[in-house]
Amino acid sequence: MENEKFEPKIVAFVCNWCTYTGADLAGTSRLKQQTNARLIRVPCTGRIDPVFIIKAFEKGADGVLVSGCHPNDCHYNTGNFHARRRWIFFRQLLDFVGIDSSRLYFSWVSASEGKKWVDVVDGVINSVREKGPFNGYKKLNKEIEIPVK
Amino acid sequence: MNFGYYPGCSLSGTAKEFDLSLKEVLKYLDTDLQEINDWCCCGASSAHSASHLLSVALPARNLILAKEQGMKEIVAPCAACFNRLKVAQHELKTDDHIRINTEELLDTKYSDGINVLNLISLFQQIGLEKIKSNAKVDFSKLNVACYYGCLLVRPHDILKFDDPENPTTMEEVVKATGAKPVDWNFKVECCGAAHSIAHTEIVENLSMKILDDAINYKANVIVVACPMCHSNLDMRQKNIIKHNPGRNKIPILYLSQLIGLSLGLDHKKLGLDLHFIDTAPLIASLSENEVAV
Amino acid sequence: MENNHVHPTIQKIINLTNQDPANCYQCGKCSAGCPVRDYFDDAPNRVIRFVQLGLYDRALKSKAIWLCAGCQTCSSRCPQNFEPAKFMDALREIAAEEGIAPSDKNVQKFHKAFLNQIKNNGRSFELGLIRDYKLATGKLFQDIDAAPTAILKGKIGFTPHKIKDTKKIKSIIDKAVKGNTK
Amino acid sequence: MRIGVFICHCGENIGRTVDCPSVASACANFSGVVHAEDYKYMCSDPGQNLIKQAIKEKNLDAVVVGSCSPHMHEKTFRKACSDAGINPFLVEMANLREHCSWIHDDVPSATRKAIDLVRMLVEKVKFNEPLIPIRVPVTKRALVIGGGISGIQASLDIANAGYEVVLVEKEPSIGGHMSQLSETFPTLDCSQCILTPRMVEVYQHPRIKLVSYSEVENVEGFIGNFSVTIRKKARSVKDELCTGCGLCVQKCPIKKVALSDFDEGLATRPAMYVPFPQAVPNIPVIDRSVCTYFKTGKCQLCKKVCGREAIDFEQQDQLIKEDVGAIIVATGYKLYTIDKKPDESMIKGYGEYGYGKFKDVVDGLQFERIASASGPTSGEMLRPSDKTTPKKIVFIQCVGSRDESKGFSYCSKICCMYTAKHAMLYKHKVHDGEAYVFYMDIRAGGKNYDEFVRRAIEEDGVKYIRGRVSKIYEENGKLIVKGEDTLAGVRVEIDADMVVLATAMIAQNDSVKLAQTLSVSYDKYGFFNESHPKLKPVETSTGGIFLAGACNAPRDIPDSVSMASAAAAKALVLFGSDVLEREPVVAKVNEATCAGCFYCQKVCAYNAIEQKEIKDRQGNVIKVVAYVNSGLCQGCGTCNATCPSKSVELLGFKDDQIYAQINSFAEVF
Ligand SMILES: Cc1cc2nc3c(=O)[nH]c(=O)nc-3n(C[C@H](O)[C@H](O)[C@H](O)COP(=O)(O)OP(=O)(O)OC[C@H]3O[C@@H](n4cnc5c(N)ncnc54)[C@H](O)[C@@H]3O)c2cc1C
Ligand SMILES: Cc1cc2nc3c(=O)[nH]c(=O)nc-3n(C[C@H](O)[C@H](O)[C@H](O)COP(=O)(O)OP(=O)(O)OC[C@H]3O[C@@H](n4cnc5c(N)ncnc54)[C@H](O)[C@@H]3O)c2cc1C
Ligand code: SF4
Ligand code: SF4
Ligand code: SF4
Ligand code: SF4
Ligand code: SF4
Ligand code: SF4
Ligand code: SF4
Ligand code: SF4
Repeated sequence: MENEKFEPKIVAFVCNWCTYTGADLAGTSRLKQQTNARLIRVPCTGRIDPVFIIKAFEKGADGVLVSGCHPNDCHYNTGNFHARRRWIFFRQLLDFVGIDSSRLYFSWVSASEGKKWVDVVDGVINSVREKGPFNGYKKLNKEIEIPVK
Repeated sequence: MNFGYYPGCSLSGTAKEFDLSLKEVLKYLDTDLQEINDWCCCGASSAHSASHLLSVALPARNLILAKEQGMKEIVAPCAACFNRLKVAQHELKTDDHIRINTEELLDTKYSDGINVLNLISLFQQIGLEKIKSNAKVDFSKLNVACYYGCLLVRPHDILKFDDPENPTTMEEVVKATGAKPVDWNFKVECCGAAHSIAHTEIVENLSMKILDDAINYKANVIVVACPMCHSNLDMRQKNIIKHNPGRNKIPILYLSQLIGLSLGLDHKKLGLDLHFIDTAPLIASLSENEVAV
Repeated sequence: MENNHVHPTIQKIINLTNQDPANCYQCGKCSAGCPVRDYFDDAPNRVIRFVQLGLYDRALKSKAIWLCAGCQTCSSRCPQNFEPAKFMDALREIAAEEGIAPSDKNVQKFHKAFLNQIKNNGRSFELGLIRDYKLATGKLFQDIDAAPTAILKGKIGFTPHKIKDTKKIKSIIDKAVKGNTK
Repeated sequence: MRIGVFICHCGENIGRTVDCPSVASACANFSGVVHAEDYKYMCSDPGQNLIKQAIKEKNLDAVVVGSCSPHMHEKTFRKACSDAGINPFLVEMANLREHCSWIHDDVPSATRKAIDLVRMLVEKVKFNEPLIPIRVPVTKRALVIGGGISGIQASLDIANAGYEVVLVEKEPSIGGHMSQLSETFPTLDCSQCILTPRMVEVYQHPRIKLVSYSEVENVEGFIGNFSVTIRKKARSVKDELCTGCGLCVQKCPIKKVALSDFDEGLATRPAMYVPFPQAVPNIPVIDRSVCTYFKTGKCQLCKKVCGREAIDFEQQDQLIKEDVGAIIVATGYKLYTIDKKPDESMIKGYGEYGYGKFKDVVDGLQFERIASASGPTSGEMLRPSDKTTPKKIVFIQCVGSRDESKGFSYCSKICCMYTAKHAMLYKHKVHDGEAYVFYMDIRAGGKNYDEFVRRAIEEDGVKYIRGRVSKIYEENGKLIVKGEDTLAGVRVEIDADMVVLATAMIAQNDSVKLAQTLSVSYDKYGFFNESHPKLKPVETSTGGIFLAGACNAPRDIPDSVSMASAAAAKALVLFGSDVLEREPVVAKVNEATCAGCFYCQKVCAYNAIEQKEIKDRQGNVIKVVAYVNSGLCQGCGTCNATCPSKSVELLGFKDDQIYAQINSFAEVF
């Protein structure tokens, strides 16, 4: 396993209205991208609990992407503002729990930005590939043997 | 009452009568002025033509001196000085870049905290009631055009002194003397100020429009609070009349002179004889109504 | 306000004035109210326009920047909160720095003479100022009417008030005017 | 749980890059999956039948379809499963086409990804719960706030469709600003002539209840079910008795005290008044602040002449309640006035134009009154100061608009047009007069609008000068207007007899208060916000509340009327069904664990979270918890992410559902 070429695992939390639809558009436009991302659809970035992200890292993600509507375009008026406010404090929290916060990526991708979505996804994948695997929690798991749920 | 005093170059030169009359009036009103020791020129319009930094550094030097000499409040009777001091204060307070460069240039640390007063705010502090209760001469027939010029009211965001388009504080002071301020259009119009020497023709033209409007609105006198305004309206008026024959004269007084007159102070001590446009006829017409003490 | 994509001259203006010429939307209100506008070659809004278009030379060579009286009528009325008065100051400073000959020599000579007075005395000395200015411009008789009366009335002294610390003032001016790197 | 997995080939679309049979067989091994198969076209009738059959045969209770985007076929598969007896919310879709086969080339890795995508939803669906669509009854009655042209149009449309309308107007009469206008662009037809019949129609309509001189005090409830409290201000006249004969108004001795708002302060009116002759309702009001009786206890002349005994000096404000299902806000705008400094400390405003000191500097509405045949000058072009005909008139555009420093940054959109109209009206009446317009840009985007402006220039000889005016002052009875022509690069000074300022259209004074009463959002200028600037321009963020006209942004009559009809249509859509059915994706509070911190309430953009008292058997309040009004909740889930004790959850996207996906996004290490 260790010797295999490293392929990053990316979890992407995307809002239903803008980014998920933007990713759909990338599909309908047949815009090729790397296969490393797994999308989790939520109604709004406001729904994303910071703990989701810690959980994703704990479950083996090497990078996490959060993407929603552009500011002021939120389907739910202010949801993404709340999300953004949370993230400011959340980055610090990540560092505190031992996760390199630069492995957390944010973007705004609207429903019409299929191309942008591809750039974002590939960008994140490449960037994480450069950083190498995220081993912090894997090591931690071994050391204190947190049972994996 | 006691204030720090920044006379500025004009008051120690061409605007001697401004200085004289102010001191005379303040003496009467029990107010002392303590001149800032070794003050320098504020740079007027020339400094900021040459270097933004210089336009802050020169006033900064004076503010630092005032502070060192234990002053909290200083009076800058010249509107240009008042303006430069206030603007410099503002920039030093809000722009670290400028402050650091200034401190480096002056080799001293700057700290905020001096309250800069202009001529009008000085009288407001002293109390208009005091002027009113001491007024001895009947000014009720006197129509006054209060001329603020540019530098007392602009930029409003920094000076925060009075309405930049339609100021009224000088009128309040004038009313305290019993005179009647006229409502005219050119209170805050520019007289050309800095171009007095380099472009006399411009200044004459601009000043003429101001004089016209005041005369048009039936003013007997224009009252100013700035030596540059005064020299442009007073000294240049002679040439204006020469170049435009048949025009009426209108005397130009400093606000301090008007107050001095109303308090019944000695005309000579108020420097009323130092003007280019003779003030004697105006004074004569007043003394006809002079009230006995 | 630092931006990588702007021309150095614009960046300099932004640094000196804390405002971006792009904010001006060319309404002309500044020019409409400018008391000296009739003596300008280009109205204030045009000078700003030159800069917006990248025609820095035309802006720096315009008479307007020297004839501007600094009255700030324009600044106080600009609907976009732009301050042409500051902008004019900045252009003057840049023109001097770049060695562009001023298109109104009188004004520049006056300012030079004025600063010289401060340099020498710490304060301005009118007779000296007038003398220096007249010598520089050759306009000897222009104020013939006013000056003698002023002297007679004791309003213009024959000797300058010198302050104690003139050396300091001289170095401040020399450094600020030449070595202004901002 | 017995889960069925169905993998679609989409012809070649998925099948070319994803090895569908392998995916199906891999899925068959997931715990909980009792059936997995693949098929060429899952959404086709045979495909759907395949699912229905499997549900029955294998007794499935949840389904995951691996096919296209849920945005494409979620409804299809939910319906198919529902037909076969599974709750539609126990169906999930894995997006193997848009998010996999179409964006990848490499078959093995695309296949691996496909398996992951299906696995994640299999894990999620294990935590799905059956949900039942929310059904709320609809009160088929509308409230319209504001009786300008927008409110009038909306009321008529709804009433003509057969539903009742309550129309609340703050002023004594409906009509709004349109009733003040002289003639209207771009056709120059008489405003009153086209408006009055509609005002009368409102008055006579059997299904419109007009409540004038009234304001909305309180609004409770949610879409389909609002309960509204209206304050009927004391008119001092019993409207049920008054015949509108006008005798009282004629007799009132206090004739010239109050300035007429309708005439924009250019004329006076008595203490007992109707705002204008065509007022609807034509019932007078006593202005108690100037009436002699109210000031001194004497007079009562009006009462003496009123044969109907309609006058009631003791009348009090009255609160009335109305139940409605939809609300249309049509409160319009007001004009920016230059006659005072808006903020003493900041001193903004137009001191350079005299702060209203010059009588012959008027604003647009004042000019409308001067130009109007029913106005104080009977339509004759006379200037206010000395009632002479101005021979030179200057119009200044963008006063208070597009002016960050003294007014507002936005463009008021209609003043270019009304200025052109004013200049034309002037030229039509004063043939030898000169009309100048100072403008920055001419914004005449509308059908026949630019043609209209060109007509003013080309046919009527109005002189347009591009530039702003710096100062206006009075000199020898003339108004000197100092401007710049930026095109020629010359300064222009005009000695005018009269100046008309096209001042900005701004929000009503009380708009923010009303927005708060209604729980709808408003912008920084106080205009009500639409829900989406392009696709929901008449909706607000609150379900069941719609916007019409200039209360949303500066707007002219044609746009206001279209918007009003659109808002009416939205209300009618609501009234089209007896009950509202909504997706049950809403938040729900666990009252047992809720700590009552109300963080959730703060973050909810829809004011959907209320406070609820939990009482013991004796009726004592034991705690206060959050309660989600599912009528208002839009299902964003922000509350869920915010709640510190995880006591509020978004159904369909609960924490355990999302954790299940996270936990399974890749094979567990
Ligand atoms: C000078 C000028 C000239 C114009 N000329 C034209 C023209 O020629 N052609 C054209 O198409 N448009 C013209 N317009 C624009 C036109 O006036 C508006 O488009 C139109 O009046 C908007 O109608 P409205 O019903 O939305 O708002 P309004 O006319 O403002 O009506 C709003 C109504 O709501 C009432 N109201 C306000 N608040 C409340 C409350 N809280 N509770 C209850 N009632 C309330 C008000 O009393 C008023 O009756 C002109 C505008 C101006 C300023
Ligand atoms: C370059 C450009 C950029 C734009 N950008 C924006 C923007 O950023 N924001 C914005 O709000 N608006 C923008 N618009 C405007 C926007 O495109 C229109 O407002 C909008 O598309 C109008 O929608 P419509 O349905 O009325 O007309 P259309 O979009 O033209 O749709 C009409 C439909 O009817 C069909 N059709 C035509 N004739 C017949 C017939 N006889 N029988 C049956 N079908 C028929 C057509 O095929 C078409 O599908 C832009 C327009 C252009 C040109
Ligand atoms: S007033 Fe302001 S916006 Fe208008 S042209 Fe002058 S600088 Fe530009
Ligand atoms: S500051 Fe200069 S440009 Fe501005 S109005 Fe005054 S003279 Fe004109
Ligand atoms: S269900 Fe979707 S993926 Fe399958 S055939 Fe239909 S459209 Fe294609
Ligand atoms: S109150 Fe009486 S007098 Fe007045 S209009 Fe009504 S019915 Fe006529
Ligand atoms: S009581 Fe009042 S409203 Fe009636 S007539 Fe007298 S003043 Fe007019
Ligand atoms: S509509 Fe015309 S006049 Fe009105 S603000 Fe916009 S540009 Fe100015
Ligand atoms: S945030 Fe959670 S605990 Fe707090 S009130 Fe809302 S539901 Fe209850
Ligand atoms: S899900 Fe969104 S709309 Fe619903 S209550 Fe929670 S925050 Fe409000």
